[in-house]
Amino acid sequence: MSLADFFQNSGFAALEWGNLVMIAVGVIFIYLAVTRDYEPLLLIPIGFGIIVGNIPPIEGMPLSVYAEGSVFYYLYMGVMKGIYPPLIFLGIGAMTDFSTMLSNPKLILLGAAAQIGVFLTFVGSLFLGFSTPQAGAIGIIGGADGPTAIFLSSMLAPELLGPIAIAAYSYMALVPVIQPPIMYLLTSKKERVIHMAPPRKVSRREKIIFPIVAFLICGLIAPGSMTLLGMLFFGNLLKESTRTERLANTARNGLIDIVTILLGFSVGASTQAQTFLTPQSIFIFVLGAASFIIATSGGILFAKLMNLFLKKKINPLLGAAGVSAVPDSARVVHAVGQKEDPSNFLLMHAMAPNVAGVIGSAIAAGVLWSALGGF
Amino acid sequence: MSLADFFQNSGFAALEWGNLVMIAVGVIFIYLAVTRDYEPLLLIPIGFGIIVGNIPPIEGMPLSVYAEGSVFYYLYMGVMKGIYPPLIFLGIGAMTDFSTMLSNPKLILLGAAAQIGVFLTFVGSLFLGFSTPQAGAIGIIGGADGPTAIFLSSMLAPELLGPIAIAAYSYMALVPVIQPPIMYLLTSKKERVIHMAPPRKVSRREKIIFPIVAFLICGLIAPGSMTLLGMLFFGNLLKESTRTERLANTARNGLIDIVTILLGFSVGASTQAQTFLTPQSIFIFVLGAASFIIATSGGILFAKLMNLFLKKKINPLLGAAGVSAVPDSARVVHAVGQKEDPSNFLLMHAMAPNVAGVIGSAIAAGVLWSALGGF
Amino acid sequence: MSLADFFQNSGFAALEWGNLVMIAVGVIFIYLAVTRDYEPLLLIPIGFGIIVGNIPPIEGMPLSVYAEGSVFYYLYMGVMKGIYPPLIFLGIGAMTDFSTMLSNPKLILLGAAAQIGVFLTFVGSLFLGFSTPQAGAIGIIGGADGPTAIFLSSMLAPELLGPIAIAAYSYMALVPVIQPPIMYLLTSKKERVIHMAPPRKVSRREKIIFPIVAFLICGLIAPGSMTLLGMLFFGNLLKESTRTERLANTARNGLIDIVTILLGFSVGASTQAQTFLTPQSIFIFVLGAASFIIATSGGILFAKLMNLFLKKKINPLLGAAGVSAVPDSARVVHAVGQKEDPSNFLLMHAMAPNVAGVIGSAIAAGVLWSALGGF
Amino acid sequence: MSFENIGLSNLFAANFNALWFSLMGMGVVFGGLVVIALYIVFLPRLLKLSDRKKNIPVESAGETTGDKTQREKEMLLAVAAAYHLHRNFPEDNERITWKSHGDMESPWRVSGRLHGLSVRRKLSSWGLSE
Amino acid sequence: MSFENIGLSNLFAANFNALWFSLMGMGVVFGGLVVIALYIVFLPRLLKLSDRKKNIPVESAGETTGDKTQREKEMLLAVAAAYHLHRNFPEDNERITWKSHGDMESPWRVSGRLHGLSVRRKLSSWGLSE
Amino acid sequence: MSFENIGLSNLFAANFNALWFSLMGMGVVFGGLVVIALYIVFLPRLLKLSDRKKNIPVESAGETTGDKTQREKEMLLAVAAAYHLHRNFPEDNERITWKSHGDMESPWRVSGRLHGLSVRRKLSSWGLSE
Ligand code: NA
Ligand code: NA
Ligand code: NA
Repeated sequence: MSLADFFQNSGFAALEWGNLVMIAVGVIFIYLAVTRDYEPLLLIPIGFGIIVGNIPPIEGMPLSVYAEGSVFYYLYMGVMKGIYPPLIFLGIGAMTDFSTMLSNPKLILLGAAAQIGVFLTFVGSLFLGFSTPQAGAIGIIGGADGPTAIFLSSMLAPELLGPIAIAAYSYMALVPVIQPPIMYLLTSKKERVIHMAPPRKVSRREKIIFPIVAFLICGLIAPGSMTLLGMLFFGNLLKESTRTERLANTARNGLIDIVTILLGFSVGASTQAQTFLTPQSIFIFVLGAASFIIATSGGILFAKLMNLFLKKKINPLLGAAGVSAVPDSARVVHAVGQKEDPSNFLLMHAMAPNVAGVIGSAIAAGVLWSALGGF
Repeated sequence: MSLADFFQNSGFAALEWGNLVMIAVGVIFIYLAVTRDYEPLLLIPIGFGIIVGNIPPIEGMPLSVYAEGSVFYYLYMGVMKGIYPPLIFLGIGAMTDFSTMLSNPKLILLGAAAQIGVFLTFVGSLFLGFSTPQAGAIGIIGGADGPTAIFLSSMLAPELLGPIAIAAYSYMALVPVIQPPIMYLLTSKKERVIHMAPPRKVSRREKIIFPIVAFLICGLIAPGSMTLLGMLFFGNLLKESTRTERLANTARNGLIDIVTILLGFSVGASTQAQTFLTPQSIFIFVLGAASFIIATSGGILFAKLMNLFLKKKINPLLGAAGVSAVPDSARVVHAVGQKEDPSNFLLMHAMAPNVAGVIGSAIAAGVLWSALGGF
Repeated sequence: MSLADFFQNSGFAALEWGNLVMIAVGVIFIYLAVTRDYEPLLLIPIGFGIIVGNIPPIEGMPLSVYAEGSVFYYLYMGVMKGIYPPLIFLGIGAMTDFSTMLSNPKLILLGAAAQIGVFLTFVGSLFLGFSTPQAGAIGIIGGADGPTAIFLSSMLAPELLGPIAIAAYSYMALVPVIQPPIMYLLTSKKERVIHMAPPRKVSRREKIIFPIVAFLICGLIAPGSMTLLGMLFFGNLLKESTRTERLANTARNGLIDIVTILLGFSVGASTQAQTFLTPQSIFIFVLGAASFIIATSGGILFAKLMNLFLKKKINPLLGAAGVSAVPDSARVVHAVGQKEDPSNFLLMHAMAPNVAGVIGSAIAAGVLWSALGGF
Repeated sequence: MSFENIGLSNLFAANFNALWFSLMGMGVVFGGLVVIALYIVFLPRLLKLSDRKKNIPVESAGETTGDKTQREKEMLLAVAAAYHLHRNFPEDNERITWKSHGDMESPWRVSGRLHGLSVRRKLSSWGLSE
Repeated sequence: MSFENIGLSNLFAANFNALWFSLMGMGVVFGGLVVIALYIVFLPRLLKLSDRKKNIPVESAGETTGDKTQREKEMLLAVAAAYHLHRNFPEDNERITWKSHGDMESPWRVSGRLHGLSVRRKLSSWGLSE
Repeated sequence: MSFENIGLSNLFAANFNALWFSLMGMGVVFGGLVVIALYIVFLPRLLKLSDRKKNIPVESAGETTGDKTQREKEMLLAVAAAYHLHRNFPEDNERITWKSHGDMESPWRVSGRLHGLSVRRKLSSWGLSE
């Protein structure tokens, strides 16, 4: 062992500019999460993961997520095998209250309309020359749903998982920045001040039966969505049955926390500059931005379309909540609505398209997976 | 992609009557758990799992627990490899208070007697033409202990795991229905009103030493029970040592909850009609019912036998608690006892044969495994 | 099946004296933990694991940690693959407050000095004829850090993991017995009564930035330490960011508890007399004791060396806290300090070298791994 | 992938028309959610029917909550929703957690904590004597 | 498997007599539990002995709890046991959990919680005295 | 391994000098921790600088806590540290856990919980206004 050997075994030897760029990105993620409170539960693990993943590992040592047998490799398995996302959906199901959706089913359609972002982005990706499976994985960014995006890309295009996941989470964090301009652009003041009638009370029975029936419908129509929606509605049943509250609690606390830590960290650690900084990634970020804009517009415009037929008008801002990103887009809708009329409380109404959007993009993911997975 | 392809990729294409039957079963499980509060922590996950498992997956897609590489396949691994049951025993150990057993060792024998259900059912299964390992796995249903049944069948007859697990949990849930008639049939009113002397106080030292010695005894006599009982007594030591309370807490809350969710769901999801609805399964349910009846009778009759030699008589109802199904059978004993004499409190006394029954059936499982596993 | 067969299938057939010796060791571990409160969270799981691991398994049955396909084998995987230690570091990071270290950086050097124990023990092991990788794994016992020791030996010398882990944890538990004599021997009363100036207040920003920068420094200087320190500082960032407190909580409670249970138990269960009771193990225990003594002396003497140059003297007792064993060695320092002068409160000051020692030995482990791993 | 294979031709591969597929895909998404919506619309009526059969006093699932003024109702809902999010969704849940774990300086917590310590000492002595 | 291989012959295969095996099996089960029972019977005496050696004031492990009337004692035990199950076994634990989580705003729940606390207060004081 | 291969020769294998390696190793360990120490020394000054640029009222990161007598300060620190360990390190945490699960009756906890609820209500209104 000479001094030279020691230097060779240090990280400085192999450090590249790209790594420094990525480390800066990681630091920015953490900075935004800490100072602006943008999705901290995701950006902090991902951000630190990016930093860890861009320390050049020693040649041949099992250190990085890509080095078979390394600890990070095993943690990353949960991402590559698509195991973490359904477990996160289990926790989200145990957190979600479908009451508003149950009390105002019309609003569900807005969650469907927003999925246009998924399919147009899919088409756009094909146009830019991505392979069909890759295009499907990129399209799902428009679902504005981290776990769904990670799950589908792990199944269709694992080679793009890093950029797709980072894009999805970045834009989800930026929802409060991306959506408002579009909302103002596509709605008149007269529309933005529309008040919604308070929802009816939902009985406990309805809440318990809902996850079962909803799963049967989605599962039969698009079996490819079975994994994600099975877990989502399972978690919700654990919550609503009131007999299994202790399981629901563990699902929405301990379990989802553990999985969030491991998923965020290992996704971040998979973004080594050498594999991440490519023209493809740039395309993916452009397409991702487009998908969020299209999805938001789709939701809003469909709401306006519905208003042509409804006597009791919907506030079209609610359409913007169709792009999941639960619960941020709902908050944005509420905030914009209040800026126009402080007496207008849209938050709870916005939850309906919001959760419908989660279901919608999971169905879309199922369709893309079964059609493009080459089965 | 034509409309036909989309229909082909929907669940309707492959849906069979059997699937509908199984989905109905799943719904009934959930209904009983929600309305009757029968073992909800097991029946709800299993019930929803059954529903998920009977949505026909798309040919060749990694969706079902049997499709290698699917998420559910990985969750089901914990069942097939026998990993979940010992972890559940760890949590149960951290929940269980062996005080009553320590203060009244006579009652332990009732937990041993009830295991006759295991061995007679084993013989019965052989008679009906099951292979020796299969017969062993079916016999253990008589242990009235879900994790033990799942563990042994994963080791001896994985092909029967679904029916055996469902049978075991169904009958455990039905203990309040199955046992009382037998108890009335086999005991006289005079016997049912026997009061038990309050147990002596057990010192902390006794409680700490117990799990260690008890494990050594069981482990040496039947090493095959090492996996389950090792975890059970380990959990109990974590609880009693009072130095590791934080570990005991995690074992009996977060950990057991997570494992219960995954075990219940994936066991349910393994019951696809195509593999589940067979004549074998019907035999297994018949044999399972028999085993519960035999086990209950065995416990009661042995108690009466003991009374021939004891001057201080035992209330033979306690024998029925020998069939584990912790803590339901103990509750049933208490309830029946109080119906005869409201001043008779058998609950705590019934806990002794109850937990002894858990140990007893784990030993039986060890014996069956080592003898029939073909080692 | 004859009576003989049943005896053959019992544990008595294969029981050896060695097993009884090991079982006695396990009982002693538990006894010390319960009565003396020595590291109970580790000694109780390890102790019970030792007992379980020394029940002779049935020939060919998947029971022991070494029998492929057994449950214990799968739990032991987390040890062999080095997965548990980093997860424990994640939790420790989420528990650790680096404030004192940040407020008195001088004391960090003491944590570095104590690592002399690692390298001298490495040399000693080579001298005694251990292979280079084995020597590296044995040396790290001087780090006085269980997870680090287990991680490095799983990577360099899995065949010695049992003895190394047991030695490391035994001596960590015995810190209150081993260190004081050395402290008295190497320090004068005049030195032991030195008071330390109270540390300055550390701003929240400093605390948030620290884990990021510290990781970059360590990761670049010794990438081999990336796995352990990445998790340690990740956990600490989760804690300090204050935006991810729920994740930090799960990391330092549910997650670390689960991993501690599995790690302790399976490490214990890997100490079968047949593989554990060898001359090598005796050497390892001797070398381990030496390493603790050297490390303690190294820390103390380096503090005295520093005092030659500092006008504001350091209390050399603090050097003894350089050997991690968090937080016991810090407590010992405090206790010894107070015996001399009841008005002297060294506890908080001792935390600085204490945590620095953790980082130091992780770096040392990284260096040993990358140099001796044969990459 | 590289720039030269950009082109509309990609959308109409041999046996795969991307636009048609996308149309169908949106169809399935709408299909699923529309059926769910319809189910939601009709369930309460079914439940009421079945109840009437069993002469169960029908739970007024239809009407809106309380009998306050429109304005009050809305605010109430907003608060409820906000609170629901606050408790159930990470970004905020964390703050609850944070509160109950993080802010050490709150005098209430400190006093509480000190009290806690004393209590604890008592309790663990119980622990021994039990 | 199918119906034709039903038959007693299955119980007496070449080298495996199922009845004999079952008998032996029950023997092992009883063996294990009987030894445990015996150990339990003799441990307290051993402990007392060792204590006497060390002149430790012998903890009266033998006598029964308290000095209440038989009736009181039994009720006490039942409550204690019920409480033990209530706290330690899922089916019920869930209800505790349920109380301590879930939507806080419903006034009913709050009252429920307070009630719960009072109840629990009673029970856990039992817990201590157990 | 066996006794005969004991010997100093082991330390100087063909291409590996154990002593030199150990020296280098200690160098790396010190290197890493020294750099960290230096960083810690200089960070606060940098932060102050940047703050001055932004004219942020400089947080007095330099001075020592409070204005009590030396003695008081030290005791305070010891208590703080002890408490920190007590809360954060297993051996003790366990007892905390036990406490927070066991004794429901402590009046402090009840009041604490109620206080917590009220505070939380405040927090969630914040949630809205954000
Ligand atoms: Na969506
Ligand atoms: Na049993
Ligand atoms: Na150390």
